[in-house]
Amino acid sequence: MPNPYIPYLTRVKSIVSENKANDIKTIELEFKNEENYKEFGYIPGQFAEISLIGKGECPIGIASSPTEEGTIKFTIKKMGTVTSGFHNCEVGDIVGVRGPCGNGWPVEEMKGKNIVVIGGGFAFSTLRSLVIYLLDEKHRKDYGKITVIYGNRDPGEVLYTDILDEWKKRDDIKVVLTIDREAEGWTEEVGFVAPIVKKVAPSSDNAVAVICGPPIMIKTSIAVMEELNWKDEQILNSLEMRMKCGIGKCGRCNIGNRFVCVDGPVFSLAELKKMPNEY
Amino acid sequence: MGIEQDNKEIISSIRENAKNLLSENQVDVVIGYSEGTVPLSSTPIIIRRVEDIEKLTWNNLCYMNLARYLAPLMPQLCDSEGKSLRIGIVAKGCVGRAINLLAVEKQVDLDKIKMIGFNCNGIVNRSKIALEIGEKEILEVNISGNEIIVKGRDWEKRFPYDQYINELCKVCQVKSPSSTEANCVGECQELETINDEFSDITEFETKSAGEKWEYFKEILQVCTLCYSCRQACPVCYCNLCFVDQNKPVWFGKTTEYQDIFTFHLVRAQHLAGRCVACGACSSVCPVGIDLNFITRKLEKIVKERYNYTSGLNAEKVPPMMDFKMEDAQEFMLEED
Amino acid sequence: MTETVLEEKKVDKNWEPKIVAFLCNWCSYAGADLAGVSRIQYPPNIRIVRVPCSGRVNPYFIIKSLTDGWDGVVISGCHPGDCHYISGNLVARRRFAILKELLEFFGIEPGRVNFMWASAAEGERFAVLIRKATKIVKELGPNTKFQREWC
Amino acid sequence: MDQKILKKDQIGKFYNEFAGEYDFYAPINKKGSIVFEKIENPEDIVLDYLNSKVPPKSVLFPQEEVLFEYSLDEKDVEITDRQNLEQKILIFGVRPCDAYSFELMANFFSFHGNWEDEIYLKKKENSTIIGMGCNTPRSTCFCTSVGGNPFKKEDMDIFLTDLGDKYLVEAISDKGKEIVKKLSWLSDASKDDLKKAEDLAKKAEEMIVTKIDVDTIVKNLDTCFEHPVWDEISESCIGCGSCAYLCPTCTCFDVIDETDQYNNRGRRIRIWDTCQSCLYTMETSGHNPRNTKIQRCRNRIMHKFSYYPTNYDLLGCVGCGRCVSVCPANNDLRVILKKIQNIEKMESEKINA
Repeated sequence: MPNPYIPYLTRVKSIVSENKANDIKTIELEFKNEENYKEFGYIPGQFAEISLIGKGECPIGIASSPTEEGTIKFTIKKMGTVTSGFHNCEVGDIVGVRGPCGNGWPVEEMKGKNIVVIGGGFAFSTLRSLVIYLLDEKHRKDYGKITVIYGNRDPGEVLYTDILDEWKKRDDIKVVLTIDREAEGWTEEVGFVAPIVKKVAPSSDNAVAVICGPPIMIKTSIAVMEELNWKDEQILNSLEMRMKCGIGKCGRCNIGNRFVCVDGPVFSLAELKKMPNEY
Repeated sequence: MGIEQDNKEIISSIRENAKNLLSENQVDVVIGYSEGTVPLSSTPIIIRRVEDIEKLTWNNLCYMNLARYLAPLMPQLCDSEGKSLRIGIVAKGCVGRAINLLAVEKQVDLDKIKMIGFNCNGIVNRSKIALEIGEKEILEVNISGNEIIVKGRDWEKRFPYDQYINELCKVCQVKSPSSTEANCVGECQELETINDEFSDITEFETKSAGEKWEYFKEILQVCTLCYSCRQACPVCYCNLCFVDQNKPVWFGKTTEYQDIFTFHLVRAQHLAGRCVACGACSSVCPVGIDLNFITRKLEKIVKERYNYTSGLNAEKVPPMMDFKMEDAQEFMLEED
Repeated sequence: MTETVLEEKKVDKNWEPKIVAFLCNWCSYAGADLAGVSRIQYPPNIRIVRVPCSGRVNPYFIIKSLTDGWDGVVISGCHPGDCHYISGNLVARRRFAILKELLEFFGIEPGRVNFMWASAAEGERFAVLIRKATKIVKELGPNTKFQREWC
Repeated sequence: MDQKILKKDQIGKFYNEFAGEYDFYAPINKKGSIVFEKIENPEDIVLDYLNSKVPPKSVLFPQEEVLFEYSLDEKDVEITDRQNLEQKILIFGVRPCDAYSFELMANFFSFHGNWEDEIYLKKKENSTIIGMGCNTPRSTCFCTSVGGNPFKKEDMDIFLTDLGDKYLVEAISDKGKEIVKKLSWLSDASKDDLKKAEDLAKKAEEMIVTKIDVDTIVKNLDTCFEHPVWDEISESCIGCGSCAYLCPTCTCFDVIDETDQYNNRGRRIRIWDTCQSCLYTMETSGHNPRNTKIQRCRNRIMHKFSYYPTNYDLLGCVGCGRCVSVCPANNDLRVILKKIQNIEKMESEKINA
């Protein structure tokens, strides 16, 4: 096997600013060598180590779904050196991509079940990937009811508004949007994610919940789900940790004996409860 | 009177004072030294109960500067709400200096600290001894009379004590903490100023730029950038060290000489007017680099230019936090 | 004399040093401007970085300039007492004094880093000092101490 | 006959046999510390040493290692893979504990099937290890407690026993046998030599007095994650990286890009990193899962004595005692392990009191 630290080279195809604050952008990448796209083959929920050669590398969840063929997308918030670098990228720039890393959402095991997607903030990117995957013609029949609950701080922060609008038009998916505080022109739910989950009260019968968001949202939502009689095995979480290599070698993303980058980032609540509270 | 006798007296005075502080409930914990488990070392220890007082000790290998444990405050020294406990601290002169300096820099609260002062009788230069012994294992180190007796499996070597202590200790003038009675039990003194000797530095300064560069290249090339020196330094308490900053990345982190050099250069710059001459950085260096040689130069600059010695009291502002209109500026470029 | 020095160091005679100059916005940058407007010639070796005050010049800037391969560094601010921020240059002066001695102690030629004061009215002085600094650096030859093996 | 004799004054000849084909690494004395470095002159080789200060992991997993090089163009990037992985490596004079550490690291780097660390594994595959028994283990050694032995031969290709003015040479692996066969000038070992080697091995094992009950520790660690013993263990730690840097089994690294900005090229390298550093796990958001010294110290111990056994069914410690002798604060691993071993005892005492 070749040197696992060498990235595939891709070119920036398009850049979309996702929020009002302009600190979240979605970057679409196409592989320089098209054959690499096939090699890359990923499932929703996985991430990749993307790098600006000369600046550094960082792990980012893949926002596109494998069903959107040809390119991959990453939604990046301006935080550190590398992510700021991505914000200064222009169309045509070269980006290194290594991956896909991690286990991703267990789409095979989720077959035949109702799916509840709970997301908050810009962590919605891998959930976007999952929902698009589920809604694809090829896969839609394999899954039951889909409910999406997506919370944000204010209306300007809602990502992927186009796609959300499309989803709202469909009748095979229920989309609940919420913002923390009332705002002008906002017609949907208001309140934190957890109380909204309680209000929507998704049934736990033959269902799986996938949760991704800030730690406090995860914590409160899980509490609500438990109240609603969801079992630990039915609740799936995507975790974050600092990573460098993304392939379980550099050592920093361990929680107990598990590495988030290869054993995760998706863990069921049952698994998390067995792991030390160090994340 | 030999070193042995000295040490016995120091130990009994430390234990006595620590016991009083704890039993009279003047402090919650006492930080001190305990016997090391390997030769040429000692372990810092936190004592919470009067019963454990016998663990406290003093020998001439207590090279760590205990003030290191005060800033940043460890969870072990905090109560359940994260506030500092009242701390008693076994303080040789340089620990006292470090605490004073930290107090000037508002890093510790002197009201919560009681120094247990004593007259330090020097720290053995462990890297020098280890270097001279070479690849033989040291099993036991004793100090008796005026000699350091180093024993191995089937050999024994004696070193004269006054030659094998740290260079710093040879010229040390602050043997007990410079502090007021209110902050200190045991030996203490109130010092206004001291006159340090810098003959080794002065001698080195006469060398040419090339020679100096080569000298540092020689001694620093073994550095592994483990940052023990930074971690052991009582006044290095930044949350984010300059080598770790990545916005922007200032200096590289590789073991190429350029990076090692800049690390030591910038670290030294940060210690200007702050180094308390405890020698902890040299003592902890796993590869035995004499880092004190560099910080002593800083002391010299600060002494000569601004007539300042760090940590003699908790009021005087260090030179780098201060300025004067009439500061010397002979180094500025001027028209001919 | 410069040329013989360079010859000894086996440096191309046409070599010209690259010097980075940190100039304070209120005095020295204006001084440089004045020198330009008054058509006073000074060597083109300097690349100017405008900083709000000489007190803004972190010693990192200077060390990083040297490790990045600049042949010389010049820092110029207002004369003591003239600082736009009252005492910025006085704080800086202490820093520079220590850095200068320290660099020398570590075996970096003292002439690599030069500090000077030049006010907004001193175009002539600015030019003279830059000329002097350039000469000093040129005599030292290229800064190769921080050249990395792999580069 | 498999056992041969190599006289100490033949080391130069021995070196010359390999110098052309192999990168020959051996212990040298660098400013008072023994380290493994590539030898240019056989006279530099130090034969009389206890163990190296920096473990020989620095040969196969150096402190800084190029992952690949790149050149940057205005709008394009070219990546060049590192080239020299095929070079044959010979490491001379490795102690049994360190030889075992190579196996441990190989286990670690090949774990997680999809992603093998090709760089380490390739180098390991191309290296020949000539080990040497420990006639006089240090007082800080405890390899016998963690499944090692001062004369453990399994992990080497060729095993040497120091018999004073000569070495007893034993070929262990097939690779080693091949090499010994080629060195036809080695003389045969006599019965006396074999007997002497056996005695030395026995004596060396007896010299290791530290005995640690690792099974109990592994068992106790399963349940004591939140135990207050960790407060005590991390008390004197100053958070430097010496223990990790000088540990033969520590593998953590950091990845950085170094760009030569004037020539539009650079390289991505990895450098040793340590879990004892506060920033090691600091996320960009500012959240730090292991924010205190207590958690970091715990992670180090847990990693070696709990996570390793769970993941690989091996201990992550080879008992070389380097961290014991090098720790600036003398936070002795043996003492730490004893504390963990005695947790139950401590608790029952507390209840009785």
